[in-house]
Amino acid sequence: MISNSGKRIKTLELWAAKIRRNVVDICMQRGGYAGQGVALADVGACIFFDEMRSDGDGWYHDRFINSNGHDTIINFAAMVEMGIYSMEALRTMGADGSTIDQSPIEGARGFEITSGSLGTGVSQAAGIALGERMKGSDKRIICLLSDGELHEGSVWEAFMFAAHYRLSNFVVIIDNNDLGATGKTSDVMAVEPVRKKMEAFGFKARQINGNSIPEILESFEEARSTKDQPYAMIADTKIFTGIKVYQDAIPFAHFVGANGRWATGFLKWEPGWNEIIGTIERLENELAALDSSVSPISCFQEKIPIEDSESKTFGDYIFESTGFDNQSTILSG
Amino acid sequence: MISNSGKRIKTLELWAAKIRRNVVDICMQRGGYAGQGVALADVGACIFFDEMRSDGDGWYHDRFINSNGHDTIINFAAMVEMGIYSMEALRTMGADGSTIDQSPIEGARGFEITSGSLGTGVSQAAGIALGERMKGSDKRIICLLSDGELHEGSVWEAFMFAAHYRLSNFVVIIDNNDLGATGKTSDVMAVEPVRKKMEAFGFKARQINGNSIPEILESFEEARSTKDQPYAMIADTKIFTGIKVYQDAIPFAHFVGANGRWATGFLKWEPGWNEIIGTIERLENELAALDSSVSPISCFQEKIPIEDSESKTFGDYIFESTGFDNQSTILSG
Amino acid sequence: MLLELQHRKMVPAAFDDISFDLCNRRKNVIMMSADLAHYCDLYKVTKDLPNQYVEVGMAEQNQVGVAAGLAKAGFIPVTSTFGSYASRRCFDQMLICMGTSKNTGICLAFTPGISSPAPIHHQGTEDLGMLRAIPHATVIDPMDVTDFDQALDIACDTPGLVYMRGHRGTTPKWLDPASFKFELGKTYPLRTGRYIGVISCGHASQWAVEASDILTDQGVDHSLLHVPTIKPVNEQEIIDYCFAHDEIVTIENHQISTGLGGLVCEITSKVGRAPRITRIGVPDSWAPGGSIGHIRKHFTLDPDGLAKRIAGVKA
Amino acid sequence: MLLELQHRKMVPAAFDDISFDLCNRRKNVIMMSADLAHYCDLYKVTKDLPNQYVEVGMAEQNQVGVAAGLAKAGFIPVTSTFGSYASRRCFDQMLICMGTSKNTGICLAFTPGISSPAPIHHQGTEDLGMLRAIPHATVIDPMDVTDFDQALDIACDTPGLVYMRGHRGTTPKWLDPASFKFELGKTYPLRTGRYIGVISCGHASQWAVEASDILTDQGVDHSLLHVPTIKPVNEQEIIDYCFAHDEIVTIENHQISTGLGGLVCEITSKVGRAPRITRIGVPDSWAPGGSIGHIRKHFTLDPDGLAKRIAGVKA
Ligand SMILES: Cc1ncc(C[n+]2csc(CCOP(=O)(O)OP(=O)(O)O)c2C)c(N)n1
Ligand SMILES: Cc1ncc(C[n+]2csc(CCOP(=O)(O)OP(=O)(O)O)c2C)c(N)n1
Ligand SMILES: [Mg+2]
Ligand SMILES: [Mg+2]
Repeated sequence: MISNSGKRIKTLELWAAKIRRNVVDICMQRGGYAGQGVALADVGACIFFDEMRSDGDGWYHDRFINSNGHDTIINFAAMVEMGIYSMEALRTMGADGSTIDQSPIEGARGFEITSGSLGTGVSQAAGIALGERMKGSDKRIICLLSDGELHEGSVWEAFMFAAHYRLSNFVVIIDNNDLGATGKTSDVMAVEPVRKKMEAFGFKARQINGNSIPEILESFEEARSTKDQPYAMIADTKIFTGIKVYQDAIPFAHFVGANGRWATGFLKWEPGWNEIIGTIERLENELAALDSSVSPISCFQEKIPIEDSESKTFGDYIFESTGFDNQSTILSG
Repeated sequence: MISNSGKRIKTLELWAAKIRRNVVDICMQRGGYAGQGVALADVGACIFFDEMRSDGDGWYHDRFINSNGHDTIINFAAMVEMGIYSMEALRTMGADGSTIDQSPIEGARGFEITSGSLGTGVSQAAGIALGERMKGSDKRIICLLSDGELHEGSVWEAFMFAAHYRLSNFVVIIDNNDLGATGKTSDVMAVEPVRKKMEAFGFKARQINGNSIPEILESFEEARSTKDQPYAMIADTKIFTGIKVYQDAIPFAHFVGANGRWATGFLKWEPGWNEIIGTIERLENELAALDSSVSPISCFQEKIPIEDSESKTFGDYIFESTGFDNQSTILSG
Repeated sequence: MLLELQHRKMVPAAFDDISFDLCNRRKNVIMMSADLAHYCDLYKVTKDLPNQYVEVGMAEQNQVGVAAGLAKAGFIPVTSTFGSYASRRCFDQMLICMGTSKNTGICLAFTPGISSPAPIHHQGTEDLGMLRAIPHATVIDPMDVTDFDQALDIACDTPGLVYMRGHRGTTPKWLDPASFKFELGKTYPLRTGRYIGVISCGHASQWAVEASDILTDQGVDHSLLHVPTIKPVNEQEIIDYCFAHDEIVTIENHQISTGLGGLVCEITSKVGRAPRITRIGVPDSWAPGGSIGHIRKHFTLDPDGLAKRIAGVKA
Repeated sequence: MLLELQHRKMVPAAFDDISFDLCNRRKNVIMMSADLAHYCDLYKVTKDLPNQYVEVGMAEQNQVGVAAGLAKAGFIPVTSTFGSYASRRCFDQMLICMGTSKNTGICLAFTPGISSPAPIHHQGTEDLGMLRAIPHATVIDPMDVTDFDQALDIACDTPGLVYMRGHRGTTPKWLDPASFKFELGKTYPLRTGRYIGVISCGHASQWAVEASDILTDQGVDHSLLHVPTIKPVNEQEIIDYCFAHDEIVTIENHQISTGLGGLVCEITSKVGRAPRITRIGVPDSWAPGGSIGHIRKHFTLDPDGLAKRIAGVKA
């Protein structure tokens, strides 16, 4: 792992900027969860390009479960940089016949669970964490969930379980963006004080600025050194952080529609696009000025070739091998 | 309400002893949740014979929802003293054809919800609390639940909701008996620290000895004076508290079977029966020695005549009036 | 009953008006949502009738439980969320808290079946079967604004659990409010004919009408029966209808097992020697995401494809 | 296939041995419970194989989610709880976390249908219909220790969600392990005859055998078909069986809608002009509590009552 230097942080800022760019690129096509994706870019960069260890074979040793389906736009945006998906493919997200789901189904490239029915990912991630420990593996399991998912009782079942089993290989990151589908979480159904809740549920917890890469890295470090307890990183974010013109334009938007339509107005995509391109250029220049002998990301130094940028669609990759053809008239039900 | 005198407490101790006796009587017939019922007698006595206000018409102004189905044995045992059920009827509990369910179905006399599918009562109680407030009523809603029900995520949804809506007319009592169906709650799935959890979820909370009537009364008083928040009384209990010979005999038993069979042995009913009868006699004597000019229980001074000790059975009282006969061949589905 | 083609229209955000009107007429109705109010077209009630609106956040189990509690405090609660969550996420609560109660409790399931653009997790294609297995429950799948509106009003006077699929977004108004009167359990012939009898409910009744327009042009002898109430249903009407045709086709926005098709098979099998029944819907597989047009096409549920399949049973 | 009367026996706490044996043979199997291990006869695994046992407390949703996670870590999880909670309390999790996965995830539903002594809240009489509507799911309702044991083993090699009803307590061993070989989808003729064809699954196959013993004595011409796999089922076998009889009776420990009876009606209706089908089970009503004998009697599912009803279809 790269030392906690200015270079490490600057590198992650660059990855985050690229994630933001890719998120905007995807959403410009036919709408998407732009505000969340942009705001989660720093967390995403730290997960994909710093915290998770390589398996030496083009993927990770550690496991990342993004419980909130639509927040997986950051997974897609990061995987573009890793060469797992092409931007071309991702630009079809939401189009009829596209193989790219806004909330991916288990088995889609880079995704381990079917997301989209919110609140169901945390239990699965906790189960993976327990399973890995039972196998004697040192894999760490990171689960990102949204503040809206805290409304779902099942996540509290999972938290209680993780604490009871002392899953110290388990980190949950809560995207505390005070945003639900229909308004501010604090209005819709308040979840604060989240840190107190997590602590009472047996987690070591820290509430951080989810857009401060140093704070995220520090929190991950604390997570790794936490014994006998699962860990909760409560990442306070605000939608569109990192692209100022969008943030100024949109105080609240769950989904930004095609052509920039959102709940109460229209967003012009271009200014934000230009802003993030500018940010990337600036960061690249700043990085070049630093000592560049250290490869920026140990895990993904070189892009992995895109073998099959079209991930299979549901129904194709599900149950190819059951032996039963459920469509036939002979075996069905 | 009777002042917080020695007499008040002694009276409630007597009611509690009678609840214990009735619980044992029921369970002696063909088994039952004796340990929980005996231990909850003090809480039950305070709810039924002190805290809840009369509606002046043989029932209560306030509303009590017992979320845990089998813990309703205390409701039955209390209602015998109020003349709502006869012991004769209750002794059929669990018998084929009995109209007395171990976990009552909505509409059974004295019960407002269908219990038994654990964790579903708290949301309903919270809904009632909100509804009563919307109507401008000053009714208070008390909901008793078990520590096992804290495993169910849905109760945390309900807690979050109650706090968000600032339901100060809502009191939950958690029977914190460290007992689940298969072992100690702390082994099966630990729930502590319960008080911290409830506070983090927005409740004013107090952890008390659930077998101390003064502590229960004090806690209810605190609940009534709590503004803008729901209230949680965390009642630490231990099964069979109040009947020493049983408690010495059984450290753990979810259900005591017919003939006193429990998980790892047999219980002799008689010694405990004799003990509780002795307790009742002692308390009656002690009460008689006190000034008896104050009627012990304002709400139920005289027993209400048992009109129909057989409550209707499910299916009878459900949907008599839908207009559709679902059994007919004409209208069904 | 069906409006003439030129009078059929599309109504935007119909439920916004339906719910607002309902709440104005019945002051004991409480509209609820699990953080999807705007996505189910609930705006006016939330803004202008805040005393008749209860938001619970994304907690579907609690929504149903709180609703049952509100019912026990004298209100008529109407929960709302997407069909996938309305059915799968809180089924025990529906059965226990509402299904065993005499109090009216209404659960609305929006974007039902395959009518959500997001696959699997947002699509609920098992709900009609789940719900009709609950004793005494009422299950309604309206086809358009007209019967949705009327059925919701009647639901408010129906004891116990009422599960109803909703319509969101721009929704057809194809049934004539002047001549269509919703009654629980009643079935509605929309077109008459003799050879192929087409039975449908919900969105699929729209699809059936579209296909029927084509079949009528082609002179294919068929009739249409709209069955908005899945439970309780007038069995004799279904039996009479089925035995009056040579072939029966059922169409539903649902898996072809356990739902409307299953219901019709169960009812006719009671008599025996019934005509063949071809069940059309989601054929035991996951639906894709995308526009409803795309998804329908995927399953050959588009007007042309459907017309061909219906005509094809005559072979 | 059926053991002779004198060899039929009752096996106490069969699942304790079945689970212990399974875990010893397959070290990647994890038995799970939601605070009901002992009430589902899980003792030995919990005590002697703690590394193959995961307790989650009374949290059925989390049980299924954690199970799906264990599967993603390479294990074969087997969840257990009562049928009412196994189906109604965590249906979305089953469908989403297990139903869309290629990993094997097995959910066991004990005291299924009306076989719980506590009414409504502890009885799950809708599960077979719910589960068979999930694309690609496997749904099994074994009749005794023999097919339960064999089916569970095969479930461990079946990808995706496998929902199976369990047997707890003292359970019959009526199928001969020497001649009975469980195969997914296969149907098993237990008695041959021509006039009345009786199709059953699960506990109801025991009931059917009991009634059949009486009918055989009475010389009533009938046959028995045991259908342990509700999904996927060999439809041709069902069709051949039904059309070879004059009357069909289905018996199930389930609501008479959406389950086995519904399945048989759907399959035969595909062909058309099938014999009458009389569906026996829980007739769209709540069951009482009490002993299973009492509950069966309530619904005329006791041996004598059932025999009369079966014979009665000949009228
Ligand atoms: C179980 C479930 N209920 C409801 C929904 C519909 N829904 C999608 S996103 C959302 C809430 C969004 O808020 P949050 O979860 O905090 O995500 P954010 O947009 O902030 O990333 C809801 C209610 C869902 N997907 N799953
Ligand atoms: C939803 C649900 N899951 C499982 C059960 C089975 N069950 C009955 S009691 C119980 C746990 C008992 O512990 P607790 O709830 O603390 O009650 P106590 O016996 O201590 O009063 C369980 C798991 C149930 N009744 N409902
Ligand atoms: Mg949010
Ligand atoms: Mg307990």
